[in-house]
Amino acid sequence: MRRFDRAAEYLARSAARSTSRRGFIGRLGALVTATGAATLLPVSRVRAEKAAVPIQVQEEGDPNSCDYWRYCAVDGFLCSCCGGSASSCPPGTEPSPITWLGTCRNPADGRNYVISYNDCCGKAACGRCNCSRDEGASPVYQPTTANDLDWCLGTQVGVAYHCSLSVVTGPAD
Amino acid sequence: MRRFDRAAEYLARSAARSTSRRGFIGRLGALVTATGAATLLPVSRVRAEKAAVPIQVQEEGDPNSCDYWRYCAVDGFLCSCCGGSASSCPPGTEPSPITWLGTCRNPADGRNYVISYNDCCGKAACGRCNCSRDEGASPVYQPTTANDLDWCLGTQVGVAYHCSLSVVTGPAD
Amino acid sequence: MRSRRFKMLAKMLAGGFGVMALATTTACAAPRKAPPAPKVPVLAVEDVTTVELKDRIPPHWLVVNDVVFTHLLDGRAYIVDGDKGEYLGMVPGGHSHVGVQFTPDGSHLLMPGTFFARGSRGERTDVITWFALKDLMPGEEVVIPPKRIQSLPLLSSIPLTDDGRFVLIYNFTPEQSMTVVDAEAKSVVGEFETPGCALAHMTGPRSFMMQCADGSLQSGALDESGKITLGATTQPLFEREDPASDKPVRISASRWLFITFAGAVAEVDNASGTPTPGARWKLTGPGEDAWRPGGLQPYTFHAPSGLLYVLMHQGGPGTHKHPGTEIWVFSVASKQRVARLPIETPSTAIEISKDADPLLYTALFGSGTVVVRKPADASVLRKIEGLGNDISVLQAPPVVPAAGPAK
Amino acid sequence: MRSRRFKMLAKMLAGGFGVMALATTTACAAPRKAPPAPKVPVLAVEDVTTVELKDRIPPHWLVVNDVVFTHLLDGRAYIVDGDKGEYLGMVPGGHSHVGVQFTPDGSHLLMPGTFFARGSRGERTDVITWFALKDLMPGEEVVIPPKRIQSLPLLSSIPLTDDGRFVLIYNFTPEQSMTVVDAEAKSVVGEFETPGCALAHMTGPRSFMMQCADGSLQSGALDESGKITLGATTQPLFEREDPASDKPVRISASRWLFITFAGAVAEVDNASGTPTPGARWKLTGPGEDAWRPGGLQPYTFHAPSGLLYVLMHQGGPGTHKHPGTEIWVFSVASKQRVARLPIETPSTAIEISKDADPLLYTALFGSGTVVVRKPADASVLRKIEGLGNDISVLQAPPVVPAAGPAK
Repeated sequence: MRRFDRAAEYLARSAARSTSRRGFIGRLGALVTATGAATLLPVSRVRAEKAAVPIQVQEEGDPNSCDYWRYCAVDGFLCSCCGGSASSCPPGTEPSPITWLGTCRNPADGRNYVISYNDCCGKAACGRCNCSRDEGASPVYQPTTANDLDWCLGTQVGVAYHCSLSVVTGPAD
Repeated sequence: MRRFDRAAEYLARSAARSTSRRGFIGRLGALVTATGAATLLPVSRVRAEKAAVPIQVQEEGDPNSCDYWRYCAVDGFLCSCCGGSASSCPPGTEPSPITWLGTCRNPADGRNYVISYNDCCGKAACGRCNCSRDEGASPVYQPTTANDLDWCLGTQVGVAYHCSLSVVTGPAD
Repeated sequence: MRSRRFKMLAKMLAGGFGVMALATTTACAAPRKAPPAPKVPVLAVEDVTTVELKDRIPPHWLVVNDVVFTHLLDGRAYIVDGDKGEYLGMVPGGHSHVGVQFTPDGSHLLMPGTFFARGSRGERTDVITWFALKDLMPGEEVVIPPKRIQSLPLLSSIPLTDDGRFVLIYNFTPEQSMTVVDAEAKSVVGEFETPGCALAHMTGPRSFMMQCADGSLQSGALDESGKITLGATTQPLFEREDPASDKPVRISASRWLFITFAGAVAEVDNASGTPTPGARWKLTGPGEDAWRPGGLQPYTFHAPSGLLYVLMHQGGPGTHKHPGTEIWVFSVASKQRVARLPIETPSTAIEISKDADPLLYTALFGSGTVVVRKPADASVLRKIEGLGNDISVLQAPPVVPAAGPAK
Repeated sequence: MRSRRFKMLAKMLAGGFGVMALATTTACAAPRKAPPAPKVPVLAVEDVTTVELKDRIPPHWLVVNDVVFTHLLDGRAYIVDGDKGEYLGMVPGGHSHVGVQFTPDGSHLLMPGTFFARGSRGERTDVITWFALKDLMPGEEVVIPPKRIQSLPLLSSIPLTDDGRFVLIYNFTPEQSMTVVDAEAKSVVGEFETPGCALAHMTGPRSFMMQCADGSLQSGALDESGKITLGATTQPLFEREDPASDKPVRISASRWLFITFAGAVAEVDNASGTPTPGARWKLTGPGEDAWRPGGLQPYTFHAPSGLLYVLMHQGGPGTHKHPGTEIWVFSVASKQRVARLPIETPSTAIEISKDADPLLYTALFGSGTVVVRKPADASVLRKIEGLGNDISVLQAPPVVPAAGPAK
């Protein structure tokens, strides 16, 4: 289940500012392209992994912030704020084996990467760090790039949605 | 289940004003007395009743306001705001056959009345008009006057708490 | 009820509760002011009653769906009176609540729901529950395959046929299929594969259109027993760069308007059982390219006047869920905009009542408020506040022919 | 896991999903800027992992209970790190969530929960579920009689014996009884009537005290099989006008402080199996009558220092749930106040870690924030925000002897 909270943003800001498009237009350079990376869906091979895996050394930005580059097409609670990280599910949840994909531009190297937005599943919503950036997201009848869908399909723990990962699956170019 | 929302009041006001006791002290004249009215617990005799029963003509005040006199010991969502009234459960809920009692002073006639705080049950919390006035409320080991308890006991529909009534069961004196 | 009351008391006295009741009767002799001389009669002892609503839903009542994102297992629908601005009651949903379906006679609400044996975990059970409008009590229930799509609410994932005979439930596991429920027999007809296509937009008593991943439309039909057969498919009608939203608008029994993220409109008619593309036009005119439809329920159609109401905002690609800051009104017949109405509160949902003298409703996700407006100028008639957490879609009921004992 | 991944893909391709995946690979050739010459290595492909916590809970971790009043069926406990101010994870509760019990070795959390077959309706099931701290996954479960008290959270309604062998669940239907669960055998021992008395305040491995409606205390004991026998009862210790709260404070294995709404303190020792009243004193001194304890968790005791921390506010009768505006610190041995610490945020819950170098925690119901404080002066060390809706009680874990593979 994807959280839709531009509304909250609007509530917080004055209605008068609602025509500002800076935040959205600025991200258009990273227009999502769904690539053949559907075969690259990253599923945990190492469930024995314990600590949250941090972002990679050559990255920039704060993964607890909605502005972090990998989140260009995310829509949900950030697992980074829920006891996990951008690529690690919080304890007691299970990553979805299938998901939707986006493409985001890494400002540190100028490259585009295919990002896999696996859900972490089996617990009620985390409720922290709600982040909605729908760049390139499609309607639900085009599921591979649809972020309105609960992607907790095929898990052992059921479809309850807890939070969303943003996992680097490889360069997009 | 009783709602505890003086906290919200404190959040809304500045901490500096937190020593004001006007609202609470002002109500002490109606200090709750639990009387033998335990035998008067009002349970619906007329489930065929359709419209919400309004307050009685000789009353004053707004039953959608937490300040309404009957609510002197209520702690929960007011059924008046949930599709019911002070004595009518909202559609699709069932009044609890047992409950706790308080005594409130009716400003219109200066009399004290025993008020029965039946819960309306079987649906998740209404969430509207949260009102917490704990005058005379006791710990849960003294149940007849305890408002921390979910009183949806003995209903057909289960213990899910929806809202609270405040029903006149007779003069207290 | 009276007998039950005494039964409960007997139970209380039989248990330990009696001890406390006795203790209570003698305690608390707190000092109290002597009451002044009574000027008014003593208040009467009251009975507890339970409110009942009407037999059939009036056109100006509204169902307000709350998906409750942070507590997704407690979705619900509120019923409000648009004329009086009053809250009337609540119908419980379940995990990933979508909305209700009104029976054609306006007497019942069908509520698809998903539940787990242990809150958000354990065995999953999907059901359709019938709630009589009159008492809002859960009535009959049909257990369906636990596969219904879990997503942001889409009303075309749970349609009822126009005659109220069958419910279609779109499943996504990610295999795509449709469960058909016989609403008369209260039983599952079956589950039918719909590979590559999603949702069901009803185009007649027994026919519908689905939206497919390649941008095409697929027709489908139910036979008299409810069995689905898929029919003709169109060419792709939309580019992937600007897809039609999954919230099209029905403008007649067999015709729908599919509207893209950028505001291109395509009319499609399935009267023949083969989806037939009709007129194509745009919501925006010259110099208005910055404007787009947006929200969770971006458009609504008013059949008696032929007017389409659209929530519009300024934004680029990826803003298809952004709240509208203006309502643009179009004549579908003439494909012309007839009004451009700024609104004081950005809104993510818009709905209009289906009668000849309609009310226009808007809501902003997260606000808990429905704004009731005059359709002519979107001016605010009243607001209904305190409607939960996350209003997703609004549902105006069908106009029901006056019949039965209306109250 | 890898094999499952391919299984899922195979499933997708077998269903209609493959059509879409193919469509996807060729669509969306949107114009994109050529990337600048790379200055840094390409990011590595990542695997998805799942975090694990420690084998045993450290003393500065804290369980924060959220009763979620507006969505009472989705109660939960958050685990946070008081030293780092970090959110670690969540343990799901159920309807009318109370809190957890820590196993003595700090390796597991026992979670009593109430669930309904259809959200807030349908068959009720009460269970105790074991969650390993390490993976926070639901493990073994014992189904108990569906009678546990539904109330504002009271930790003495769900105590675990000190050795972790038995769980006691207080039932209120309104008949009063106690269910005993064998935590070793993972089975229900039985249900035992406790007429007129409520809750269980543990006073030894197999003994406890209950609070009764007449203001007296009732002793109880479990035999080695877990069967409860009720024992001696005291005279009423408290007047109905100023009852002891239902949240007493344990100050040693067998001794508890019962504190009235007005702040009178009564120490009671059950070492002998007969509750024996000890010292009586008051939280307030001359001229301090306007001050009272208040909140949902108004006091906490720190055993290593012998200090009692109390949330105090100014208010009259009926204000026993009001948030504290100051923390008053008392030496239980000397019955003297040793500090009076104003706090910047009114608070309804107070807790202190159980180690020798403790952290003091406060929270205000509805704020979603836990404030971590220095016990000496209540100064703010850090805040942990975004902790749900309605924080009820905070639970510091037992200090666990260093053993096992701590990580």
